[in-house]
Amino acid sequence: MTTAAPAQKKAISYREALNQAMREEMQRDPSVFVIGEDVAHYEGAFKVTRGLLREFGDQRVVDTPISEAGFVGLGIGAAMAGLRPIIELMTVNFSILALDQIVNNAAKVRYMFGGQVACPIVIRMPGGAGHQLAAQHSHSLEAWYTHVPGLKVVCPATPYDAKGLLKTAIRDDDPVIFLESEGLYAKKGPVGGPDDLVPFGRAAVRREGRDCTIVAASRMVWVALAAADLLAKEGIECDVIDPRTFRPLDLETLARRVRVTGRAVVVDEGWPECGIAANLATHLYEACFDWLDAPVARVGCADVPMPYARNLEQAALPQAETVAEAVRRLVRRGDR
Amino acid sequence: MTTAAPAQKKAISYREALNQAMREEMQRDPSVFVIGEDVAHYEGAFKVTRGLLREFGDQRVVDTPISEAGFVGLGIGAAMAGLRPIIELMTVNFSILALDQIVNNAAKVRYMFGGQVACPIVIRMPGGAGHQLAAQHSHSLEAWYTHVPGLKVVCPATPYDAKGLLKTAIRDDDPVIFLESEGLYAKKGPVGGPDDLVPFGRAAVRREGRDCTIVAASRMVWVALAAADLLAKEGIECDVIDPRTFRPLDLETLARRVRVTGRAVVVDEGWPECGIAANLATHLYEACFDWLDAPVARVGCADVPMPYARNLEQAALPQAETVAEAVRRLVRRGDR
Amino acid sequence: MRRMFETMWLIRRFEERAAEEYMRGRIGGFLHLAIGEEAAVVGSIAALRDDDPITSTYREHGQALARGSDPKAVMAELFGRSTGICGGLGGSMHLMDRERQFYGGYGIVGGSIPLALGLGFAIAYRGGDGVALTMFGDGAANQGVLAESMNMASLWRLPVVFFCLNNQYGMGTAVERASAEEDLFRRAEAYGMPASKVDGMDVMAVWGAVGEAARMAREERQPSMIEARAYRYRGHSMSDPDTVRASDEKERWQARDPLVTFERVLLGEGVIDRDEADAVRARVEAQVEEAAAFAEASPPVDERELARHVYASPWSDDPRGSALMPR
Amino acid sequence: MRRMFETMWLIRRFEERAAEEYMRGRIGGFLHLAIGEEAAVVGSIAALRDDDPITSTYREHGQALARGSDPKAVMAELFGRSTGICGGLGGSMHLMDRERQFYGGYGIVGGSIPLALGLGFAIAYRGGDGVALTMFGDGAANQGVLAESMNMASLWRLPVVFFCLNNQYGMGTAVERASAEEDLFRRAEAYGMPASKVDGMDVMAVWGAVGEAARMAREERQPSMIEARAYRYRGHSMSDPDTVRASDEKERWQARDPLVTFERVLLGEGVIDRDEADAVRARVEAQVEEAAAFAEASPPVDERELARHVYASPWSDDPRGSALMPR
Ligand SMILES: Cc1ncc(C[n+]2csc(CCOP(=O)(O)OP(=O)(O)O)c2C)c(N)n1
Ligand SMILES: Cc1ncc(C[n+]2csc(CCOP(=O)(O)OP(=O)(O)O)c2C)c(N)n1
Ligand SMILES: [Mg+2]
Ligand SMILES: [Mg+2]
Repeated sequence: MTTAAPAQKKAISYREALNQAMREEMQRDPSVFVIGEDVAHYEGAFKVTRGLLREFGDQRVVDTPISEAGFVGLGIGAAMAGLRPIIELMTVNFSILALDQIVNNAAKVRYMFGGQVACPIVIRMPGGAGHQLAAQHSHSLEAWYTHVPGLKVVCPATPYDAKGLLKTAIRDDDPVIFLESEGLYAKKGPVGGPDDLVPFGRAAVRREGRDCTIVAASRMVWVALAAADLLAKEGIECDVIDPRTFRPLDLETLARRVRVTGRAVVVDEGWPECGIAANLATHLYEACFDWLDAPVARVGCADVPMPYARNLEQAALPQAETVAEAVRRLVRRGDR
Repeated sequence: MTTAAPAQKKAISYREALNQAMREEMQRDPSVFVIGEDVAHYEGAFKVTRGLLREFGDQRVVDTPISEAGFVGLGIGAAMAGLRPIIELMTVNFSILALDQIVNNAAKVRYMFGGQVACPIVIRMPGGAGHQLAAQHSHSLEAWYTHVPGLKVVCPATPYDAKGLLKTAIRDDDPVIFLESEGLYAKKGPVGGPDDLVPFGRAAVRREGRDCTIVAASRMVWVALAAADLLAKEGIECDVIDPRTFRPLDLETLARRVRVTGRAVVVDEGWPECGIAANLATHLYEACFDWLDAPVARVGCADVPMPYARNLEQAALPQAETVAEAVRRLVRRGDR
Repeated sequence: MRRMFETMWLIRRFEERAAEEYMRGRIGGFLHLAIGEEAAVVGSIAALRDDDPITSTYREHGQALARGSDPKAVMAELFGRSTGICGGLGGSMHLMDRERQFYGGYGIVGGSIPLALGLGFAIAYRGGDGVALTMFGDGAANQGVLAESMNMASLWRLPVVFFCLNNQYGMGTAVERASAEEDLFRRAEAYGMPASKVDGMDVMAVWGAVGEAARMAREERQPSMIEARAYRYRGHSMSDPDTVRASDEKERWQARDPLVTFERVLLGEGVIDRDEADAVRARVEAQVEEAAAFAEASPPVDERELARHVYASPWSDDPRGSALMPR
Repeated sequence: MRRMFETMWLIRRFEERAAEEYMRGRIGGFLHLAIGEEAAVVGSIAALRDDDPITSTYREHGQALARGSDPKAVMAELFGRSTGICGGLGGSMHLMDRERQFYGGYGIVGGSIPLALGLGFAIAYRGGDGVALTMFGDGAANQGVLAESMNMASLWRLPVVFFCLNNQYGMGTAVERASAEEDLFRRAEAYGMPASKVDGMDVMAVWGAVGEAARMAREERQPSMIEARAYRYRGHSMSDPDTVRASDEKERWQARDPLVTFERVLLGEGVIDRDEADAVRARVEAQVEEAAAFAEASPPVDERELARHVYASPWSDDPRGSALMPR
């Protein structure tokens, strides 16, 4: 990783990296606490909060009833009173039940009350598809959250970023929507130390190549890298740029590379209409209009609810090969 | 209106047009009923359901408690059983509380159950800003709903379309998100008769001009037309194209005109990130890349929660003059 | 009663087989088993008329089977095959059998409760005499939409039965750690609705309680709530190591196994004899075997159908779905 | 008691003046008046300690004034001026006075209830002895989030008082047409919480009931619910023609006007005499006059501040706000 900071030797999982970030920040600041469904005794549906109850006790690691609107609202109130809640929602799909609290309260209390309060809350939740969880359990809602001013939206792709961005999120004074990927929890890699924070709004250049710029975040970074490997064998060299946060967005880094390659492919696990890919593409058109040889290609989820059957689900999601094909089409068009 | 169908002589308000559509469809089909907060005795917060209780009785015009998730879910269940609910949500802002029901149930039951059921439900709600209702009461959520496959999204701009599109929505077998504009309820114009339906996915050409294509829906159509008038005085002739529905989207009509003018401005009352404007712009870039002389200009809401103070609210929203200025900039750039 | 006995066994063996197939990788996603809850599932559904609509949760294989859905179609759905009861699009969490008025299993906790309110509303709207029943768990009882739904059902006297299958845990959280008032049925009283608690391990008790609730709804348009205490033997889903629950607690409950108890009753009252009981097990065994074989042999879902069921009145035939009108 | 009497009059006259200014076009948006509800508002807040946090609804001018907020800053907020208590960004529905632990008025019915749960959680987390009170209406009682919040408050014994200001209507819908159980306080019982009903037109009765609730929360960490029945004299908001409510009903309630009743009591008990009562009215008159004059004379909000308060730690100084990092 071009932008990797001094990292710990030992490679740990994305899951453990998140766990480390919470543990370190809870040790550092007594006002930080974790609340959510099954985060304490059960140690999280995906075991991300493992060991926290033991170390910090049930005052700071709180199991809730299945009442998303209620306990997210609780977290917002606690944050207005100066605490720093880390709310774990079991998955992003359930955040829809708390969306009114997130959008109408967390994102707005500071503004509508003229800056009298801050809302330093982190809402952590895994999203994405790929495990045959079907229509109701496979959402990628990055676009919905990015739409909303007042929120910050973070989507880490590596253990290093998972830890560094979560620490930044916990110390940040604004509401942060922290979107984890179910498919990455077991992914291993180096992580930073207690003081290695990853700033918001700084894209990571995962790979550089002269022919085409692939933009992707979270799990899609790995799909993009796999595509880049395939293409390299064919002599096509690609950038893979990871925005890491959608709000704020480091358009500059994306645009700088697109001005070099003249071609861009945006990969997104979500739906196409009003989605992340359309948003990033629009920003790139506006920033690189005179440099683009062809329209920005979008590779995303099919415009359907997620099907259960494995073959259909895979067909609906972006794959390395579909990304590679999109790049090939662009390169060919350029050669006309 | 180029696409206006044989219309009634008498001009009536957008509000009355909606009322007529519901009355006619309720007379036509006994399975159609209206449910929502204060829709019966109070005749609707904006009086759109005036007279319906008297004519159809409280079996078919039902006042609900303030329980959006509950009664929207009720409507979905009733629709699965074959009824045709028209659900009025007092404003789009409150639909967030029912969003789980709308997105996880209404939009998905047909798909995830393999086509065994349909969900013929219409969710009517006014949205938009401009009346100093501040941060929590000024949302334009077109982008959120358009993001979701399984839904159809309708945004009428005129009394004629309000009536014709609502009748189409009520007869449609899929869940329809019917977004009205608070600012248009008093707007008067001709309407069609009992059998004049306006189909989904057919844009309306509100005005034609050679220099620039302005795309706008709902209340923004009127802002765009006002801008076009200003510009006409300066010798700049603009198209004003109204998609009327965002899902399905009549990209063809938009693209056909943009290929003629080579310039496009998209006006949208919502927020810029992952918004309607970015979505339409992306589609236009993809459909008209070789015809565009300059990037598509986006004129939207400021990237902030809506402020209360009148002057700030007006500054945050698209105005005829800001739209006109965007067009001028494009035209000038073209003349370089 | 024989029918109930057989259905309980069918569910038990079907679930055990599903677990095996999951381990073999034939079944994907989440798999939630109802082993231990057979009495509550069968007793409640047997107390309804066949045309009374039902909604349920993601733990609903048994509900479908109890309603008479074909085990072959249910197993094929779990396998994600084209012959599945939802054509392979729904999977374990989203079974539906519209023909049998089983309005489906849903994955969002609490999300299916107001749908039953709508089914009841439709019955009343048409002046019918049906009853809508919705099954939900102890954890779901803490979703606000239940309160909203109970209030409207009671306010409008809709023919709805709120059936809370309290298996005492929401994933790893015991009911007393999630609910201030452990007697969940009390919540109905806040909305002026009759409610009662029943032993969910006793199929006849459940049958009786739900029967009375259904009668009230049918004849008096009086909605009500029934809380049935039961216990799930397995973890929350196949991916749950189930380390939170104490083993002696599990043993205590398994000692009251609903199948064993019910068999003893039937033998005692001479409703069946040992041979018949064995015959039932043999029949069920064959059914489950046949279901698994059918699923295994069934063709996969056709990828060209990816976007087929998104809309009842679609506008585009793009195989990946599209918001754009075709030219 | 004198203080309460004066505050009630301040609210009454402030609201009447706000109505006038709305008609004059000085105030925009929605304007919800609390005329008739003064006893419930003042009695409940007077029963708290000044540092006990409060959340409220969009009908909250009175709550702010009762907490001691400057009438000038409140009126200026309604005018949308830079000197407003929220700098003109919030308006009538979104007043906040953080310094006085008034955590604000919110426009989404029910939306502010769980925030108070969080305020109570923070108090417990820090081992403090404060009490969080949330005011909401009879209509809000049907939002599921109230049930969720009551359950958690009771489950965790958080110092929270749920104060339901039942003015008997949610917009045009009478409480009995929206709630199956008219005694809304009963809902608390479903969560094992003490609850009671009080005459919301009697300021001392409200003061006593909330005082006891606050004591339980403070000393025993026992949350509870109080339902205060009152009546709003005006329509739901200035834009409500108020044609649904029967005029004799209005008269019946206005005959029990909380200000008149309380004045009679104070005179009877010799707490104040007629001159003092008039002096109070005169003082209040002057305050309201001053508030309106101040608002009128205040400068508008600076348009360059449109995006100033979106984030506590912003990244962009774009005057219209921006998700993009500056170069
Ligand atoms: C709204 C929502 N929140 C969280 C989840 C994750 N989840 C799935 S099942 C479950 C436990 C539900 O417990 P209960 O209602 O008692 O049903 P049971 O699983 O015991 O049958 C949870 C938390 C979900 N599916 N939906
Ligand atoms: C979630 C939501 N739904 C609907 C509305 C529209 N609305 C504003 S006030 C109101 C009535 C609320 O009644 P109640 O809770 O009794 O408070 P009151 O106005 O009587 O003080 C409604 C329906 C809203 N603001 N929020
Ligand atoms: Mg359970
Ligand atoms: Mg009220």
